Amino acid sequence: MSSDATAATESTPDVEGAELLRVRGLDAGYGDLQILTDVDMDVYDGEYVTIVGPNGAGKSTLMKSVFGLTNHMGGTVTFEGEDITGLRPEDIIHEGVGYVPQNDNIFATLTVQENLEMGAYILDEVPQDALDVVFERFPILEERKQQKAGTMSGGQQQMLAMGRALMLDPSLLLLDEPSAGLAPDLVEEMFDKIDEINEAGTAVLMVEQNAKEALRRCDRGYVLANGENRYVDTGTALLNDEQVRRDFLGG
Amino acid sequence: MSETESGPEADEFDSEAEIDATSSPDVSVEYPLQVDGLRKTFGGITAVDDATFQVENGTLTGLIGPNGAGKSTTFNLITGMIKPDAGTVTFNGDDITGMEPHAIANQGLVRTFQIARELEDMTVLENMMLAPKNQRGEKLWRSVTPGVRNGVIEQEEELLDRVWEVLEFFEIDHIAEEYAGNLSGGQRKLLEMARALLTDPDMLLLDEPFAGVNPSLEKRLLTHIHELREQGYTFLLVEHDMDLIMENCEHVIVLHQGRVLTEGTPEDIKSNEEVIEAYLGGNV
Amino acid sequence: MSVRENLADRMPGGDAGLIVAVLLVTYAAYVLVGVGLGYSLRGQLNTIAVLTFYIGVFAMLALALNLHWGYTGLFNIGIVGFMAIGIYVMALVSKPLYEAGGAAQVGGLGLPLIVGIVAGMAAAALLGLVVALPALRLRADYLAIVTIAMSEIIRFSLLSNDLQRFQLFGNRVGFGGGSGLILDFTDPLQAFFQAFGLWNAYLGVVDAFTVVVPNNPKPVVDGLVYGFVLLCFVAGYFWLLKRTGESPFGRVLKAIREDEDVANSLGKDTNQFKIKSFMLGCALMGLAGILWLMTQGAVTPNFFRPRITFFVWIALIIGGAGSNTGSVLGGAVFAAVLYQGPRYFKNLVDTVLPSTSAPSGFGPAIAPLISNLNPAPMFFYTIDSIRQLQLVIMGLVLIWLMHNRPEGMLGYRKETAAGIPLTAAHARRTAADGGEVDDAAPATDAATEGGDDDE
Amino acid sequence: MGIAETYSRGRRLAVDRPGALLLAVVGVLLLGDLLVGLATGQTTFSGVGSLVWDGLMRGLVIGLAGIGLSMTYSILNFANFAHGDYITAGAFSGWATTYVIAGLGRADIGALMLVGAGGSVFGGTLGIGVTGTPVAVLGGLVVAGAFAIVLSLGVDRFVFRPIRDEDGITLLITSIGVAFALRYMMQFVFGSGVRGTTAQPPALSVYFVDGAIRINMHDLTLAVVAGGLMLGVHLLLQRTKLGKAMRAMADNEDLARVTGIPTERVVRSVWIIGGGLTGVAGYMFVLWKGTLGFNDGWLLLLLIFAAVILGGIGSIYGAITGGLVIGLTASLSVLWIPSAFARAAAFLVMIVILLVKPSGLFSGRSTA
Amino acid sequence: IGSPGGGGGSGPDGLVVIGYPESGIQLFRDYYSQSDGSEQILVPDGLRDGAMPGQVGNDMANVTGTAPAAGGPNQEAFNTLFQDEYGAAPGVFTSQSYDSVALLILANAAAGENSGAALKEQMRRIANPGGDEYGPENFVEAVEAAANGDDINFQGASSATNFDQNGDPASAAYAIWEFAGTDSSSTNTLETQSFEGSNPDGAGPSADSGPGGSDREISVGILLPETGDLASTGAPMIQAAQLPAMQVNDANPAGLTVNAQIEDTQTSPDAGVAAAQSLVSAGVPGVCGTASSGVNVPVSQQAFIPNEVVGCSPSSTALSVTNLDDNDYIFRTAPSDRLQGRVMAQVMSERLEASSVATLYVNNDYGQQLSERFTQVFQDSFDGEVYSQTAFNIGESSYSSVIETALSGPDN
Ligand SMILES: Nc1ncnc2c1ncn2[C@@H]1O[C@H](COP(=O)(O)OP(=O)(O)OP(=O)(O)O)[C@@H](O)[C@H]1O
Ligand SMILES: Nc1ncnc2c1ncn2[C@@H]1O[C@H](COP(=O)(O)OP(=O)(O)OP(=O)(O)O)[C@@H](O)[C@H]1O
Ligand SMILES: [Mg+2]
Ligand SMILES: [Mg+2]
Repeated sequence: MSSDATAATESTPDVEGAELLRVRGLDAGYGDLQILTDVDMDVYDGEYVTIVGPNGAGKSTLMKSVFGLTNHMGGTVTFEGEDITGLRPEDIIHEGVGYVPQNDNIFATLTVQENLEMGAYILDEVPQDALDVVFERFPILEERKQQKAGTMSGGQQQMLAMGRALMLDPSLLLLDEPSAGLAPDLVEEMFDKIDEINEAGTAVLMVEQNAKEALRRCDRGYVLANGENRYVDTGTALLNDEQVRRDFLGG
Repeated sequence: MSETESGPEADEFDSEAEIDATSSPDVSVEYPLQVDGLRKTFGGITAVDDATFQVENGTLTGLIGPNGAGKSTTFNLITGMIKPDAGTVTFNGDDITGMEPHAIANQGLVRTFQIARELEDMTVLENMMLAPKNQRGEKLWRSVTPGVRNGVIEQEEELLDRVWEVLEFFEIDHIAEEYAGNLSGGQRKLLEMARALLTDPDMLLLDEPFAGVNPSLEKRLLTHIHELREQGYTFLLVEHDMDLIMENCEHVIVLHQGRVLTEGTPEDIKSNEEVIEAYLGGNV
Repeated sequence: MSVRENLADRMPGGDAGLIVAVLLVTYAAYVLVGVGLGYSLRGQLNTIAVLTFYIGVFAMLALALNLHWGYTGLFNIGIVGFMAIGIYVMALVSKPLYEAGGAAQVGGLGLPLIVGIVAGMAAAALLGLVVALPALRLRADYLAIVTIAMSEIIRFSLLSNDLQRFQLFGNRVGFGGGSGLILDFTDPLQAFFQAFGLWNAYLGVVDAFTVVVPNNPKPVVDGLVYGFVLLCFVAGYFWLLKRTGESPFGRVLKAIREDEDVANSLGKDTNQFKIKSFMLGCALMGLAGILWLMTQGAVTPNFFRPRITFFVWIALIIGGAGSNTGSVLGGAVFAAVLYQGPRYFKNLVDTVLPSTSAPSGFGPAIAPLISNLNPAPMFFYTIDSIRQLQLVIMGLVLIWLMHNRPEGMLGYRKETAAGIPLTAAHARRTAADGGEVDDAAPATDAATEGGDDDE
Repeated sequence: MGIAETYSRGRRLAVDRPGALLLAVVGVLLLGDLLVGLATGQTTFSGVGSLVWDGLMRGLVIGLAGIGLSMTYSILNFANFAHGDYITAGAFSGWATTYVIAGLGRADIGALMLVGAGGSVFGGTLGIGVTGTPVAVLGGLVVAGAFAIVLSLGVDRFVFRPIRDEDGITLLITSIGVAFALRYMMQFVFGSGVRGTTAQPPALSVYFVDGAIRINMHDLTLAVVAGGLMLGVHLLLQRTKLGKAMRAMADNEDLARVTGIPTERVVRSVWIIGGGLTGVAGYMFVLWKGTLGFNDGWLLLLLIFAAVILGGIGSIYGAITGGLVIGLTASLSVLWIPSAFARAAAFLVMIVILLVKPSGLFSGRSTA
Repeated sequence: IGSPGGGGGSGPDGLVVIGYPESGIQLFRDYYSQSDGSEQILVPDGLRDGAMPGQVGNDMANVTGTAPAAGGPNQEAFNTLFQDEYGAAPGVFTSQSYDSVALLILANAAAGENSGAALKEQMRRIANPGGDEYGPENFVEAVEAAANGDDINFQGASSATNFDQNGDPASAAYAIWEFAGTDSSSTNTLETQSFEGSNPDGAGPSADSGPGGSDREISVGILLPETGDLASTGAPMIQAAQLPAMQVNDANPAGLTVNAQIEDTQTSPDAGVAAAQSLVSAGVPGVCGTASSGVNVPVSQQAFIPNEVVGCSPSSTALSVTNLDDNDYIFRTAPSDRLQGRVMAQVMSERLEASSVATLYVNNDYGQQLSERFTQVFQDSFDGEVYSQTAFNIGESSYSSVIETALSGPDN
């Protein structure tokens, strides 16, 4: 399997463009507990990358590590050629990376509107056009503008979290299980939205348990298990790989 | 680690029944759970609006609906976590409306949470040992009085055996001594379900038990659920994965804007115009 | 982590051995200081008696607090309130009937000490109930503020003139107001020995002590014996709490500490459990208050300032919340090092250094340091102010602990909440299943390690 | 119709909120008792007036000091038991400054810097007061605020920040350690004696129905400073993003970081605003009451907690209102109960309100 | 007599305020901001602190005080001594503290051994009449004489220091004083009244002779509050208590040295007992202390009496101390409040001509008993009326409401 991984990192993606995110030999964890071992990952400009893997594989940990939220133990993370290892999240945001965490991803006591405004905190002014775009994508948010976010349903909260991350029009968007807890129509819609966002030029790095759908849509996929790279290939190739299907996609 | 099929028989659980007030699922009631005219408003928002439905004994019933339809709120109302503004909940013929959560759980109606809530600083074993009902040692005086305590210890031994059986059944016995806080999302879901089962419920309410669970694990979990259902347990399941609902549920209730939009077999639901419009979004 | 845990493991007798060892080391240190101070044997024994007394009371209080905080997650910073109720009610019940002309302003009901003690504990538990019923629904930090406010309300009430004296069953009784109460009941030790008809035998033992302490050995022997009695109570508390923790009851408490909703949805009436745990802890605090003050001859409300509550917290945190062994050790270390230590340290310095009179304030102390770099006055002022600095030191120790060893001096301790060891059962089963052992064992090890590292 | 509705509403209240109803009944009874007292001349209007004024003044001090506590409580999520000693520290630094400015050349500088420790210099002799030595008072006020800011930032840097990720109780316990260390360090330096700090301020008697209420310059100064600062904080939080950022942080700190809110900067701002207000409150407290001792802040702390919880943690209006309620309770309670119970009464009011409305009077309307 | 202050027309003519400077400063500040100062105020010894007017920021001209007179012929000598050593005027109870330690040293020198049982026998021998008279200025000679086994009669700074049957001062003098203004740190004594008991020369068991002895170390304990409520009163008392030891150590009479061990009661019974135990462990035969009766009673009962240590309190004036079953180990150099209550009533009625009074007292043994005693005598013997007795707690940040209570009309 290690040979697979090495091979994987060397394979060039189909997408043209400069390298946006480059993770090399990343070791990270919580406290003394190491979760990720020697993880490599790349995202190119405008690319759509999906990470799949079993529960507890370290997918979320990887996302958090990119965003400087875990205990860094080795390796580097570069963004647009610049070393961002160990930067503070607010600086990483300035670089143009947006992040929607898996859990706890809204300000429960703030209203929906305020949540969205927070998304644009680093700007001097709330960009009205961005707000309009978000409202257009998620009409329920406009309807519930004044509701306390914590009282929205699970799915509504997920949309709000997405909306918030979109407020800054990032060049790379990290999404941790964006479809979890969404109704089927919304899952579909969410994936469509992500496609849209991606097509508009934003690179997407996404973790998904809805693996088949995600792999079908993405440019490239990584399979993470036990905190290590296992496979990397185009989405369709992974979908068709017998081994991957059996071990990670439930047959 | 892959041999799964040796789940315990129903009577294996029952053999421990002497320590439990209630025992195996009560077959005499055809519809153990009846919800009638349930209503709850938060400020201006009516989360649940005159919801009326019932769940048939020994079935795996699905509760579906768009985000914000009021499914979790319905669960909270049924299990006493919040109090309804109107309506009644009847369980096994008893009116349980507005009762305290622990009292409802003791009646045999047990829930899991949409976001798995583990007792993080307790080991998996401790989590599990907590669950069984009416343990002798839960009375403080029994636990500390010399002599009387022997009875408590004895029961602990029995419980532990049963806990191991259930852990093996759910295939999480290898992490039995791990702290629950160190489990991954999927393992937590398993633990949560295993723990709920140990309370020896008649009926389980599962709130999106498969959200975020890896597909292979999901499959095995479903196998367990089916086995349990065959043993006579009743399940009410909230889930968004329509394929899963279609393949596994006998009966589906569709909630929309706090009301029951329709109910029926998966086939009925799938072809129901209203449902397609409100929920499935035309792409089924 | 490993050094300390191994220490506990390697200690013969396990935790009990560890406790005994720590006590012995403490006593040895005090005896050495006593030698340095030129104490006579009498002085040495007296020192040991006093030290034992404080170790006893702080260990008891830390244990009781451990039930609240370590087991149940109830943040009680009103400890003194329960102690106060304990001793005051006990005094009310057991003080002799009022007689004009005595030193005491008010009397009591004149009932036997044991009745008073039980009444005091019951009253503390009842107060616990009164606080708990409404307050347990509150967040931990709110409960903290409610309990500390309650302890202050109690102190003010005891201070007030309205409860100073009143009639109860036709007797003139009361709480003495700001003047406090004179505890003029029979000496508790005497009552204790008399109850078993051993008083004369005891006096015989005291007489025999003249060999070691030539004149008037009684106060010394009394002190030592009372200290021993307190240690027995500590053992009793320990035993009680260990059994409580290692039982289904304790398991529910632990679950409540983690997530009350979960326990509730599993059919546990969490309020019941919390109230029981809270009341038991309060009764134990009441008893500790009784044992602390019963032999002190008098009690005034201002003894029960929140400071003592914080002392108990420091003791518990030194030892490590959640662990009974830790609570006892924390109590002992706090009493010996932080509470009594500075006094002996100062006396030692005074003995070693020629008696120089210290400056009367910070100004005269610092002036020479600034003007001609003479640190001596500052040094003497510091030594002289050790009693104030003692509290500074306690504060700093607390901060240090929270930064570096929040889980206490024993490190993270896993105390299983079950009547039986849960590991053994696992071993038993896997052994019975035969072939599985190999597979399971590494997983278990990894798990345990992970658990230890975490935190 | 109207009556029926009122009736049914009343009945619903009685069923839903027996606590609130009971409270209302008690309130009415107390008020009735007071009115009877006034009518029969047992109680004088001017006497009640004096108590009200005294309660208002106390309330302002408590409220002013409470804002800082409330802010750190909601954002850093812990009850800071060292807050009372920040108050004292601010007061000592400010009053040392005032003494030095007012007494330079008239007394030994060391004694002045130690605020007349051991009775070496008296504020009264130096003629300290708003009217007597306005510059010294102003200087002291500024230094008090500045010093409290430096202190709270320093303590945060070395004590709280390293363990910011721990839960609130860990921080609470740590803050008790800070409180001990600070308080007794101040005792070590400034001595344990209480000192009088001001000369008798000029006072005016306001005639009120049947007697006079005496109001002095320091009362008025306190009212003006406290009012001004409260307004200032209000505007600051309304007009800047800071207010919202603070709420976001109070809500979910991890997410705030992920969203790009410079959390450390917000925390620093909170300490700066809160600390500054705390120092000023300490200074004003001493100016108003005229004495200074190392225990002052600690003795005030529980009342401040009562006020903050009463008002709802995180709400500055709550802190102010809570402060006034607590101050008035402590002061006015002597109309009904023995004065020894005044503080007890304030705590009792807090406990009762916590039970009736656990999230405080202004809950949900946090900061700004 | 003066019209009442802030609270309408029904207030009392006079106020009795019993407390300590610690909270007295705040109390008087609040009083002066609430009242125009027209009440006659009487305070006892606890508030006799010349710095009060300075601290209060008012010259306190309407305040008159009583205090156990440092009536001894040797008051001045002591004042000089204190002034020379510490550069400040002595405070409340300092002369009593001096006397207490001086007597303990003398008794020790006379006994010739560091034993409490021997010490108590000598206390009256060196204090009560019979033998040469000595005072603070020739204290060193007194020690030498005592060590030689001579009969001496120490005449203290606070009184003639003659002990009665109970170990209390056999006679007492009371000074009536007033504050000297904001710039002063002393008080002016207006007049001194003597109260001689039935037996002013003292009485009680005493040894006939003292073995004496030279070239030894005399051990004495000083157990007074350095911290806690009485910290500010305690500090000068401790200073005064150290003076006799310094005198001896400087001069080394008969080869004697004094080892004075200081412990802090923290004004708390519990800490006091612990501190006393530490003195007992150190083998101290006699202790000067403790300051307040609330601490003195438990300390005496728990530490001094059972361990056979002589306790001689310089300032615990409460009645309860007299009543202790003390096996003759407990003495004091401050007179019982029985007398002071009487004096205060008399001064209030005759000198200040007040007929209606309210008392404000610190909520402890001292305050309560003195207030009660005053009230009793004032009503029974002087036909006065006491409107109210109000307790106040130490350490409040505002006393406005208690003052309001005290200044209002009669209780009902
Ligand atoms: N805050 C934390 N402290 C300690 N361990 C953690 C923490 N968060 C996660 N872990 C552990 O790290 C491992 C990886 O967790 P992670 O959340 O990255 O998994 P994941 O791949 O996202 O799984 P899932 O699909 O279930 O969300 C797990 O074993 C988990 O228990
Ligand atoms: N405490 C509350 N206060 C206000 N509104 C609430 C509250 N709880 C729920 N709601 C609202 O009630 C509606 C139903 O919420 P609920 O959580 O039951 O939905 P759900 O069907 O479980 O959705 P999902 O599938 O997304 O979890 C939503 O509109 C939600 O915003
Ligand atoms: Mg994840
Ligand atoms: Mg839901």
